[in-house]
Amino acid sequence: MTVLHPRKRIDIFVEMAVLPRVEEALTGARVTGFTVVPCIKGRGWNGDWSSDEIADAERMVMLSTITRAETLDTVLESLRPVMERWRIVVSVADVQVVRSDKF
Amino acid sequence: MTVLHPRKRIDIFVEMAVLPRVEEALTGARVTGFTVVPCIKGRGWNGDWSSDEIADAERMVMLSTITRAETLDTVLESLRPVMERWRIVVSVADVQVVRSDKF
Amino acid sequence: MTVLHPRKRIDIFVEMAVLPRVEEALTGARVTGFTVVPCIKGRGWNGDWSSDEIADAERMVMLSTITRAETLDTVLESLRPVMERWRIVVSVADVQVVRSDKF
Amino acid sequence: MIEQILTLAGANLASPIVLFFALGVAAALARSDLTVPEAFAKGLTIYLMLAIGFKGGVAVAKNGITLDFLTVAAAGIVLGVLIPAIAHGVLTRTRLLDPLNAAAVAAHYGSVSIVTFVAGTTLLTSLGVAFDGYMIAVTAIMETPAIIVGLWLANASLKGAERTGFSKDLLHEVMLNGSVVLLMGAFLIGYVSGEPGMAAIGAFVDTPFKGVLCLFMLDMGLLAGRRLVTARLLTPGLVLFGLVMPLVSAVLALAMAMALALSPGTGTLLMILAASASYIAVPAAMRIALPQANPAIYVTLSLAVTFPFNLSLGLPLYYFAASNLLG
Amino acid sequence: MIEQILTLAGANLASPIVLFFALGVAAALARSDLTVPEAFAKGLTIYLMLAIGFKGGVAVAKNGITLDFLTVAAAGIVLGVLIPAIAHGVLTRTRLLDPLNAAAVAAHYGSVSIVTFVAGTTLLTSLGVAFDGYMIAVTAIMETPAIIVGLWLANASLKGAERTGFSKDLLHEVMLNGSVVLLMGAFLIGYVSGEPGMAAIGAFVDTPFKGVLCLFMLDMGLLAGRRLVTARLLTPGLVLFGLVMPLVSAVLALAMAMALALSPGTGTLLMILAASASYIAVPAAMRIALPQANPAIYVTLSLAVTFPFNLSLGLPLYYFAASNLLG
Amino acid sequence: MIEQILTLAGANLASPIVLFFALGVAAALARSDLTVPEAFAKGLTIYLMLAIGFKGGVAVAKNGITLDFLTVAAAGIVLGVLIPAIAHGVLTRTRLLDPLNAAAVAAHYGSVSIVTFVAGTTLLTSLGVAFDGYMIAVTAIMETPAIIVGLWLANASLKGAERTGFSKDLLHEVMLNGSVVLLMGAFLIGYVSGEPGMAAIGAFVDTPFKGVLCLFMLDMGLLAGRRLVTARLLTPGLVLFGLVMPLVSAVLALAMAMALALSPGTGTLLMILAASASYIAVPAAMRIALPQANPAIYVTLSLAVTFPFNLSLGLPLYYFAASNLLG
Ligand SMILES: Nc1ncnc2c1ncn2[C@@H]1O[C@H](COP(=O)(O)O)[C@@H](O)[C@H]1O
Ligand SMILES: Nc1ncnc2c1ncn2[C@@H]1O[C@H](COP(=O)(O)O)[C@@H](O)[C@H]1O
Ligand SMILES: Nc1ncnc2c1ncn2[C@@H]1O[C@H](COP(=O)(O)O)[C@@H](O)[C@H]1O
Ligand code: NA
Ligand code: NA
Ligand code: NA
Repeated sequence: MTVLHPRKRIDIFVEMAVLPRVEEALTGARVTGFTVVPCIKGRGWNGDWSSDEIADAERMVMLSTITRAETLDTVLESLRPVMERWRIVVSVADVQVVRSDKF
Repeated sequence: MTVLHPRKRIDIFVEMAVLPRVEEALTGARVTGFTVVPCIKGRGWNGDWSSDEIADAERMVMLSTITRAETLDTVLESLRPVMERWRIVVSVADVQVVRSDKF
Repeated sequence: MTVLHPRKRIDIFVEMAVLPRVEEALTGARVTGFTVVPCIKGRGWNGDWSSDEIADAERMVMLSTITRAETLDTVLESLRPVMERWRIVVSVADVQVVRSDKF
Repeated sequence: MIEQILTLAGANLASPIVLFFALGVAAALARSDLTVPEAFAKGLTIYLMLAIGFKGGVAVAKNGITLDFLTVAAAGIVLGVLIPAIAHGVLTRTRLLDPLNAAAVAAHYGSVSIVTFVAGTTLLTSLGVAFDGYMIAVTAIMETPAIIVGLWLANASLKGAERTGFSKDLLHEVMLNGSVVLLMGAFLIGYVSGEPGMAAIGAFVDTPFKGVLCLFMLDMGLLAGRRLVTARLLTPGLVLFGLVMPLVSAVLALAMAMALALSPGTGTLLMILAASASYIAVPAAMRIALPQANPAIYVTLSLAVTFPFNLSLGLPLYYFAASNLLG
Repeated sequence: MIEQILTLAGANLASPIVLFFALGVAAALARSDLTVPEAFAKGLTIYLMLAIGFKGGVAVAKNGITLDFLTVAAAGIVLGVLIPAIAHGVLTRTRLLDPLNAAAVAAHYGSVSIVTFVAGTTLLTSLGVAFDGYMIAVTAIMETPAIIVGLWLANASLKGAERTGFSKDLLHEVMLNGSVVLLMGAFLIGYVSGEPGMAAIGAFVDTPFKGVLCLFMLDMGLLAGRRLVTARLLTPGLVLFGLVMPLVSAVLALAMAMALALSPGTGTLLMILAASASYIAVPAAMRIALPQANPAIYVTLSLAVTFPFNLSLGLPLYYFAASNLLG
Repeated sequence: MIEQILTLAGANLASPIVLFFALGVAAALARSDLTVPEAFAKGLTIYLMLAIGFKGGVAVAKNGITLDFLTVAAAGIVLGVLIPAIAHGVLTRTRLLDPLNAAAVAAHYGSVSIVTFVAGTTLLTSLGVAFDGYMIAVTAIMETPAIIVGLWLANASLKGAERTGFSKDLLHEVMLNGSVVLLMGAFLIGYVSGEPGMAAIGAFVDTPFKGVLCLFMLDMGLLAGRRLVTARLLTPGLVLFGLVMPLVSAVLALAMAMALALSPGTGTLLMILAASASYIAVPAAMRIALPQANPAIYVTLSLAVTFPFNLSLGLPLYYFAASNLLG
């Protein structure tokens, strides 16, 4: 049987233009990796947006990072300034991974 | 330490053409927001599909919404008519969020 | 109230070029379906990649499959040869689904 | 006569348009990883529809709108009703398909393939055969009636709750389909702009048109070929249907063309519209309105059997018949 | 004179460029599912900027760089400072918007819309009116000053912590904006390549240009129309602002053009730049630097009110004024 | 002679093709956010390959297939075997790279860069130098042998279990690579269509070709520039290798061209193919077959060092040598 190890998966919906700030925050918090997925539309308190727009303003992406529970708080703390200023949705879920040394 | 609040994340794989029906159902169930991610291919009981197709028929997207546990049942109930008629995969996961007032 | 059934959601980040090997492994492990989402950039032990590249080498995709807990181990076992050779990130989460017969 | 038809077919098969389609099919069958990015291919479709619509409008502006347009449009609508009825009858009587999938397939054959039409106009132009510019408007008009007929046929075989309500939403989606709007819009713009408009953007809509069509055909070939690779559900009977049904429809259209005394060029195009089967607008409508029907049947039949047949053999055959029996 | 202006407006409204924009708006208002894939539309923008920049550079290479260029560029920068100041004053005094959103909107009107400029050059060319090639460089130069002014205006109404620091990062993002770099770069390349360069790639940058612009305008129309459908935040007062502000800016630019004794063509383009409002570069900058301001206000105003107005009525009006008062 | 070479280099460096590449590099180095959407850029690649293949085929149809083609193709294959062997030897002897990464890099230099080839044909055309149309087929033929050689070299340094099996799957993926299929397919279609085909789609494959190449070069420049920004792994030794290896390969090719008495144009193209390094087909194959090797090394070396060198200085140099020693 494959042994699984508990980790945290943080999913961050954030505006494309703000992504560099999020990446910086993650790198500062020493996460070992992340992946970014495009989004095509969304709805929230500020109304609707769509990737059809000619400008990339308002377009969101989803960044996912799998990290150790120990790192979680550092990550959330370094994201705080971004969360205070820009549209961003952060959620954390429990996951299990196969290779404990990778994350 | 950042305090986290429990919420539900609902992920819905649904055909692009049927997406408006899903959005309507969610809005009816008073979710505060959602984001849609494109998909490029898939496999299921009905065989394979791929986004290369010239028509958007069969192309799927993934809609994600983070919502309160109280809303979950309303959401699932309003999705029922869509689930009965069209190809759609709905899954629910426990997540934690930072800003309790946002969702 | 809608009754929910526990399932496992496996998310796999893998290079586009290696995707066929993963699909084969999943089909061999008898998962009933999966969906693939594109990714636009990422960072990991091997540095950064971006989908802007002219070649698809290094580009990653995210494959998601919802499956029964019983199948999980078979899936992970059949993924092992792929995981030993190529860049791939596998995580498993607990989810709940509405239709128990579909997965 | 046989000689004449062989020359025609030969010339058509050796045209870059057909050859690039064949290249795409061959690449897909050989499982090459060649692909045309989807956003780029969709951009090309928009170009092709904008260009063909505009050119049709300019042509009509030159000759003025004639009564012919109305009669041919009416004939097109009649074909859009008759063809699905026949197709549905054939498919259910022969038990090739259950009534539901039969209705979905019928809707596809009653509607039209714009790319087949475009390939037809290119063939006619290269043969120096004149045709009426209003045929592009007829193409747009013929896109939707068959969808309504198909859904009506499907409903006849469904119980109450499963029936498709002809909701306002649904009719809206069907009637204001992107390709209908673009074809008709570009046609009207061409009509309003006339020759000066053509002078302004002819270098865009006309000069590179055939070449863009070749690039697009490469993609069509790749898609058709990939469908063939995975076509588990295509029985020999269905393939036969996909080859014979266009001939039946073309004969129907030819009869109408003779009755209306259309020119060989215009008559050929009416035959092509009748014979062609939709694979863009109708599948999208069916997924919404008739989700029980299987796209692995109706898209594959339309895209991987009937489209290649029309493109390679159908077009010259229809022109051959029209040029001998019309005008 | 009224007759002259009506003829001009009529000719402009009947041009394929305006008609395809109208088609897009109509399709969006009718909620058709017609869309131009985003990657394709962005590719077209890059083509348009590359082509217009290159052609401007080639034109300047022919005539040599004149002192005029420097004075018009300076005038452009002055406009880029004055216009946002005026717009901000109007919006806050009339209480149409809070100071923050007013600042964001002001930045948009002080900056420029490249597509409006391109449509203007196309109109002038079709009228056979000459203009100076360096205006494309002026376009690039006018993109950014208004952003700085807008952020400065916003800061004036923000408390310490909320203020936008003019960090190096931010200035970098604003100054090295993709469209500025591409316009200026292509302009320089055109300048260096001169006539031989034009001979080499004129068939790409010139021949299909107007047609590509039509296709792009279809997309612009779809986007503007969709914005109109969801425009909950546009009060009548704001719409009025979106129609009057371009006129005010155009009059300012006309006065400068008269003072500098510009030719009618070049003067028209300066008026167009002044009157047009950005909807690509500035929104992106605002989302980063002024996230509290609402894009549902500033993008909609710029794209769905001012752009259509300039395209349809503004362009001929500005040319009419310039041709009567300049040269 | 020095004068001659400087004139040549100057003319090449001032061509819009090279200048747009430089613009892209500059924009990336300045960290501008300018980007060409990936789907659009891939669409352009397909256009370029389709067009160059088709034109080559038409050219061969005019002159007939000669024995030359077979001998040059054979020479190409020999180069595709020799060059990786040499490159691997150099890289391992000098300890610039471990055997595995050396093998991966070697495969890239043994294969070819289609865009470099296209830029070479454009340079020759602008100089009025004739070359043989079959060289595009030689390009397609030279894409794959080096991959096999590279994997074979890698296996020599791997233990049993880690070795790449030359599975049917792998060979299939390598041989039926999209670019090989498209180049060869378009070449054959051009050959079959001949002059009438050219008359039909020349306005697409020929007229805008150079301009499309400019737009594509802008993207190449952006990609190369971004690679340079993040190139942590490029040691000075590796950069030197990336500049000298193309010269070595070109000399080898020149010797073969002299032995085969090729014309200056055709000889130049053989040198270009030898000197150029792949950055599309080979990286993809390496990721699958040799995942242990690092793309941050082989792609960066090929795209950000050797490609710019060949484009700017290599092409005129190779032509200079060929024109003096051949024909
Ligand atoms: N509850 C949610 N679930 C998923 N995505 C959300 C949610 N709320 C907001 N978003 C995303 O974040 C964007 C901005 O949110 P807001 O600032 O609330 O308008 C939305 O347009 C969505 O794309
Ligand atoms: N177990 C699953 N996990 C993830 N996606 C699925 C699953 N089952 C189905 N799907 C997606 O839903 C589509 C339609 O499913 P089906 O109706 O079962 O063919 C598939 O093509 C997949 O994209
Ligand atoms: N912890 C992580 N979370 C999410 N994605 C990751 C993670 N680590 C790696 N990846 C993805 O996998 C790719 C290859 O990882 P690596 O082999 O570590 O460089 C990265 O570029 C990311 O796209
Ligand atoms: Na039909
Ligand atoms: Na302005
Ligand atoms: Na080489």
